[in-house]
Amino acid sequence: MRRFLHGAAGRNIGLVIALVLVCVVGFATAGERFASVDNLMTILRFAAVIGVLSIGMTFVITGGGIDLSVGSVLGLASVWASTLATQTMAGDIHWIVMVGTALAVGTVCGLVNGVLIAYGRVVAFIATLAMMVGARGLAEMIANRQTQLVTVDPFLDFFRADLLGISVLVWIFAAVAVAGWVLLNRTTFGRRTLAVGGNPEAARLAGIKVKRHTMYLYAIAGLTAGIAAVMMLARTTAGSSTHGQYYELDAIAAVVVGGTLLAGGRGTIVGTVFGVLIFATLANVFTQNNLSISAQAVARGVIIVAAVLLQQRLAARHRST
Amino acid sequence: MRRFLHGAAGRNIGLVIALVLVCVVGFATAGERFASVDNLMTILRFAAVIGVLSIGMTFVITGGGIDLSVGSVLGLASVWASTLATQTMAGDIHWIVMVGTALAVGTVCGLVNGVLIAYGRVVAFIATLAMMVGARGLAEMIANRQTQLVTVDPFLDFFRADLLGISVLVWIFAAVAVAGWVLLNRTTFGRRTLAVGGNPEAARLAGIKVKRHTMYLYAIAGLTAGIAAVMMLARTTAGSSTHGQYYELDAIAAVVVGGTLLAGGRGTIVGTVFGVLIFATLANVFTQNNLSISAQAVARGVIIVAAVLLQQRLAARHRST
Amino acid sequence: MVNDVQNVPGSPGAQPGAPILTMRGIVKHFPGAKALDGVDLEVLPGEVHCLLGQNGAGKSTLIKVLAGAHRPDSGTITWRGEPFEVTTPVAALRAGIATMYQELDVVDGLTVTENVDLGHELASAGFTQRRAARARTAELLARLGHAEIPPGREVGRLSAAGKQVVSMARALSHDARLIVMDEPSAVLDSEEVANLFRVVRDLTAAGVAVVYISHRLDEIREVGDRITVLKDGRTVATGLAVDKTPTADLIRLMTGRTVEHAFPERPGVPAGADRRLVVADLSLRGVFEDVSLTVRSGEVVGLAGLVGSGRSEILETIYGARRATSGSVEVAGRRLRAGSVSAAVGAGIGLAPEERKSQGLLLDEPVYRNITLSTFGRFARGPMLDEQAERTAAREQITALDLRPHDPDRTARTLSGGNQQKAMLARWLVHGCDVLLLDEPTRGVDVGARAEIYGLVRALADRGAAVVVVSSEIEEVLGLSDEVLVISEGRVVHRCPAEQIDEHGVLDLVMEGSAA
Amino acid sequence: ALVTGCTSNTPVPEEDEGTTSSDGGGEAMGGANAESGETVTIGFSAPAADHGWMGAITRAALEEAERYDDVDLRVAEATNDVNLQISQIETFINDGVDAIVLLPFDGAALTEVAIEAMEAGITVVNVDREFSSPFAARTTVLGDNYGMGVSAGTYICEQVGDDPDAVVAEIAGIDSLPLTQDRSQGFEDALADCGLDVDNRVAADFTVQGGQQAAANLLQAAPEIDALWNHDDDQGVGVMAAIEEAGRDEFVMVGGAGSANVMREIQEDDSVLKATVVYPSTQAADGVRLARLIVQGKAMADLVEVEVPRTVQLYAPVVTVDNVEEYLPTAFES
Ligand SMILES: Nc1ncnc2c1ncn2[C@@H]1O[C@H](COP(=O)(O)OP(=O)(O)OP(=O)(O)O)[C@@H](O)[C@H]1O
Ligand SMILES: Nc1ncnc2c1ncn2[C@@H]1O[C@H](COP(=O)(O)OP(=O)(O)OP(=O)(O)O)[C@@H](O)[C@H]1O
Ligand SMILES: [Mg+2]
Ligand SMILES: [Mg+2]
Repeated sequence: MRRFLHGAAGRNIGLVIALVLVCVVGFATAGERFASVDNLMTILRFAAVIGVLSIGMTFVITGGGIDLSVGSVLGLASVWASTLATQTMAGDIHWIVMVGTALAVGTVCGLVNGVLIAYGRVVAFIATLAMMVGARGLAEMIANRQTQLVTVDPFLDFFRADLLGISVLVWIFAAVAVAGWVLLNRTTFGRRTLAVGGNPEAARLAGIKVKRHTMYLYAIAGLTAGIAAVMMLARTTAGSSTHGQYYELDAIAAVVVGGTLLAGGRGTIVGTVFGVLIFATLANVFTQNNLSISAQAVARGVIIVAAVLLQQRLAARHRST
Repeated sequence: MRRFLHGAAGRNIGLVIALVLVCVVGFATAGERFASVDNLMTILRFAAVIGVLSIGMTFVITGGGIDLSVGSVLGLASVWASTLATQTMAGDIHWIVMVGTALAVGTVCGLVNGVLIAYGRVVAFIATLAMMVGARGLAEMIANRQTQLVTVDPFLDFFRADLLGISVLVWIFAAVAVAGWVLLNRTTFGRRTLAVGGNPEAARLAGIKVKRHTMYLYAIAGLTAGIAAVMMLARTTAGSSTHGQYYELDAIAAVVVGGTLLAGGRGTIVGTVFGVLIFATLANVFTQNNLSISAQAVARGVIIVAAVLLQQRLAARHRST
Repeated sequence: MVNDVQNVPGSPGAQPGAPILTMRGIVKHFPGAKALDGVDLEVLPGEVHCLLGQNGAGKSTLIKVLAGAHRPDSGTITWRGEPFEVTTPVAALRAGIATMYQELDVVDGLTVTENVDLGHELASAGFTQRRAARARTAELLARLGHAEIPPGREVGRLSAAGKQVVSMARALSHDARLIVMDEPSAVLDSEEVANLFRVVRDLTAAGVAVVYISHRLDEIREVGDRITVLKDGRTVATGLAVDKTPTADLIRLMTGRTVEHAFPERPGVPAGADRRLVVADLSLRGVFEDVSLTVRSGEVVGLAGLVGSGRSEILETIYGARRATSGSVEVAGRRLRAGSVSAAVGAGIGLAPEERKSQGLLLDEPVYRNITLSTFGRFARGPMLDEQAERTAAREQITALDLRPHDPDRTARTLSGGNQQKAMLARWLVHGCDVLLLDEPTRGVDVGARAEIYGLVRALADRGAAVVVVSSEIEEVLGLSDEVLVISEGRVVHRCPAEQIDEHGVLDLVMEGSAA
Repeated sequence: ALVTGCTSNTPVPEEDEGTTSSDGGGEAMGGANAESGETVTIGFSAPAADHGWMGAITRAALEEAERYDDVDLRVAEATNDVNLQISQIETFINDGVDAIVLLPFDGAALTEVAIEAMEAGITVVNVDREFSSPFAARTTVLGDNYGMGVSAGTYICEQVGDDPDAVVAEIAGIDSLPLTQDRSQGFEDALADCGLDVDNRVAADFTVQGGQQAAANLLQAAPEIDALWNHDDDQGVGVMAAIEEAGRDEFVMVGGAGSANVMREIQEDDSVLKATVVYPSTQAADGVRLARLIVQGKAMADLVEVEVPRTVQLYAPVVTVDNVEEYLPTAFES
């Protein structure tokens, strides 16, 4: 345990500093308003959806890939799970039907990506770009460009509730993060992911089924997109083809800022969680501070770069000691 | 010359087939309306702007990088070149001032990307993602979220004119493509680009200044974004911070469908031009057929994947003969 | 014409007999590793200066310092009588120091000509002069005895040996006064090594100095003039005359001990041994045809042949990494699914591939994970890893193979070439295969470790494994194997017990085979 | 020249201050309502200002707030991400603002959080895109999207209605927004009234480049048009560029939203652009003003009511060369 903390804290010292810096700025500029429990919860609830996506993205990127489609797949899954048909069935049977639909849609999209990339040998960037465009279009067609209200109250009651004072959505994020951490760091699956991302040819010659594993990785990303869709349905009480736009970029940014190598072969779930929290807190500080809207965009660009630079320098120093 | 054609045609046979297919579909569904000179010009004018961006993108990708910011930089350059101050100056001196401004803004943004990536060792994906967000924000600040009409008539007269029956914009695209082809295939710069993209360490050991070269590549992408901004100003008679949205994805898709290796080390300008034409023709065929935007999106996703698969299979066959 | 005068040896700055290059007290530390800890080196014009040392002694690091690829932490370099600070590879090249690196430094996507020219392209005003460049490259290739390599061929499609030739041509294309060759013969067969030596002699005759690194002592005897020995980042002996230093002394200087009997005893295969691996009429279209071989439990079969004869492909096809166009592979009587590596691994086959960096190692992962790459699932409890058990197993192999440093958590990238090779071998030793396919198992491995590897291979066979060895060193194939297959141009041209043939015999067979 | 909508390439002479749109309305309100009261903290959140009209909305709201020394406007980052917009509203609730003026990216998705705000005693003013529950806002300021379509359709009927074979084309905005559906529905219904229908329809994305692109392709697809309705004047800049490029002038074009430069074009009366349908860009400014009144317990001066009404729906008039003088001063620069 001590080794874990030591290692994790050491490797992520840059992230810790960045997060603390953002918090200090928040506290300095917004004081009590920023440093309240309510505000913390607001930040966490916001972080939860992108957080779940980012965990899936961490796997794909660690395995040497990239997935531009998760945002669109989230949108598609949210629409599919909130169609009249699904909701009627969910009303008749159990709200779990909606959850199942969302997860299934997400996973199937992920599998399609995975098959195209692993077996069709289409570059990941392009395959998932196509999925991004296609899934968004399909979502619009299904929704007929309308926002679909969620009317299954038990579903909303369950997911919009608090547990021990913390939103169920945040619990879900925590659970996915912990599961992701264990899967990546403590299981053979995680080890294979690192091998496939680090040197696919070596992994193949060592007897790892690289193609199948790659396919699984995209399925995981799709699954997390499905989970995120459920969370989004709960949070907005509606399914919409516009849900999740640009989330893929947010997720990738969080993963990379967190220290996962974009080239594959090295991944950190703890780093990803930090990355997500930094961006979420940043958005909150922006809101608290009345900054001009466009200036916020500029600031965001600068901060992404600064965070990556800081993290790189500090991680390099950590490694050399 | 014969060898060039043979080689290019052979390597790009998949692209030729894809383009012909799209045209056949266009002719079958829209007949004369599709197969008219006017329509051809419409397609070419549309292709011109993204085409110029894609040429720059070809260099970056061949050199082992990626540039997500070109669309935003296009927007920023268009806004900067159409501010009151610039236009007044252009009115007083010459419209070339506007052109100079756009090219300078584009190039500087590209240089900033290049410095961050080459010397700051920030991953290209993240550095240019930050630039994408930041440049868009800056453009909004400068434009104050307004569309800025171009009032310098000589500028519009020049760029909106036809030359030998073909729009000046199309000529610009052609000139940039030819220049790009020569630069990539016939100069030491192009040779070095391939080396830097293919094996940066080997390139460094061979005495190539890899960092400086990388920086130049992003500057080229920025420059083409500036040129595209001028074209966009002419085409829409206005500068706007929304210009160029999503163009980076269109450009990357065109480049990769054209056969340039996303991992770097192999690039083809001819392929990129084909890629751009395929997508432009496709958009035209869709519109001719009154297809809904959503259906277009789904079709586009499918076609991107199909084109890449086709191109891969045929290129593999070509290489093995 | 006037310039030419300056290029002959003994021109200003280099009095006859004075060293062309002097390196003094070179120190280079990497994070966590002292690669060089005070190295001295002195090279005379026109000599072949050999650099010897165990894996990890610091040879490659030293020449990278000289080539400007690494900056030394301290130390001085004197070049042609002047103090010289090598800041970048360009500076070294400009000064006339050209380097062939140990790790292949070619760009796969470029053609041969483009690779040879890289960094100093023939160009006017930035435009490449393709015809002239091609002619120049063709000339260089001819000089290297490889006129058959087309200058327009993409380098990615050449074999490892072909790439080495390209790298050599590049070094020659610089008008260098000193050429450094870091294990150039590792991927070459004997015929090509002879070619290389011819070129080296031409160079030295023209007054060019050569720094030559190799683990093959007989090569050093053949081509070298003087020797410098490195051990643990220090110079332990310098300026030894090749013809006056016995091999035993060299080995002692390098390893600090004496190594004898390089090849272990061959106990012979017991009569009743089962036929562990049976390959029947295996073909891969365009590469090799109708290869049949049987390896019994406890037997070592060697594949001898020239580079490019298709030996690697045979191993890879047996292993399922390439899909055979016809033929079958059986392990212990069970036929394997074609083109499936996992089926092969499941049946107990292991392959130590030829290219350790691109095919073998996870460079950014710790050594122990590289060693357990094919076995971590076995140590795991269900899906959960047991890294402690992995480390223990890895540590055993590290000790057995004397892999340095003795640290299972060291990142693979920071190991020297030979130690990386050992890590890859260790993977299959941990795995404990029934059938082990070894492709160039000692490429870049020093004398001491070589003997250890030979011993291990033998020990594995004695414990009942079936082993197939491919090596470009015919001596090694002959010394290790019970039976030898001679391969030429994708066909088995001869098979016989290893005792019944010698190096010349093999070469004659190969020549016949390719003539036929 | 106007203050609400000066292009950055038009200088703003100080003395024109008095003719701004908001001032125009301000005089009508005048009196006691304009007097400073206790300070009202208003949180403001709107979708990304990624087109002229939306930019004008935010600008007008900011300027409106500037005019009162008792209004403290807190602006959240403009976003098209409902997740972020929800968290912004939550932040406003945590901060205990007095009122929230909310132009949701998606009305349905922001409904629950708006209800939370209302339950926390915060006055929510809903602008433009309607919530799905009546409990989510104290007051709603709405444009008339369906009405816009009707106005455009009716005007086109007047122009070409006597020809039953007339070709009518439509360039919509972002197709995935409900408001686009409403506009198209109204247009269709009005055309049906005089026996016409939409022959060619393309959707753009409210941007200049999108308009340019969509129009270029549309003109190619339809070689002969009698009337064209473009939903949005901002993308209209691009549409006009495309029309000019194609050298087409055989039809009547109607704009949408009512930007100043479109109105100037109508005024000059030398292009295909003959009319535009106003979709007021001052909705959020009105929202800010209403929020202040509600929090301060004031009523709308020109109404007899003691309370601010629940819904204010803005009218979508057709602007032509005949009445353009009247509308130009309140138009926004796209
Ligand atoms: N980039 C690096 N980072 C850390 N350590 C390194 C690095 N490169 C080399 N080393 C270490 O420096 C030492 C010398 O390595 P070097 O490659 O020079 O050995 P070598 O003599 O060439 O061995 P070989 O014969 O196996 O090629 C080794 O211990 C190696 O682990
Ligand atoms: N990618 C490729 N494309 C075309 N031909 C290839 C390719 N790779 C190898 N070859 C050819 O296949 C044959 C066998 O090559 P390879 O070098 O692997 O043989 P080898 O006997 O294992 O030699 P080595 O000692 O280098 O391992 C050669 O003729 C080579 O040119
Ligand atoms: Mg070495
Ligand atoms: Mg081989």
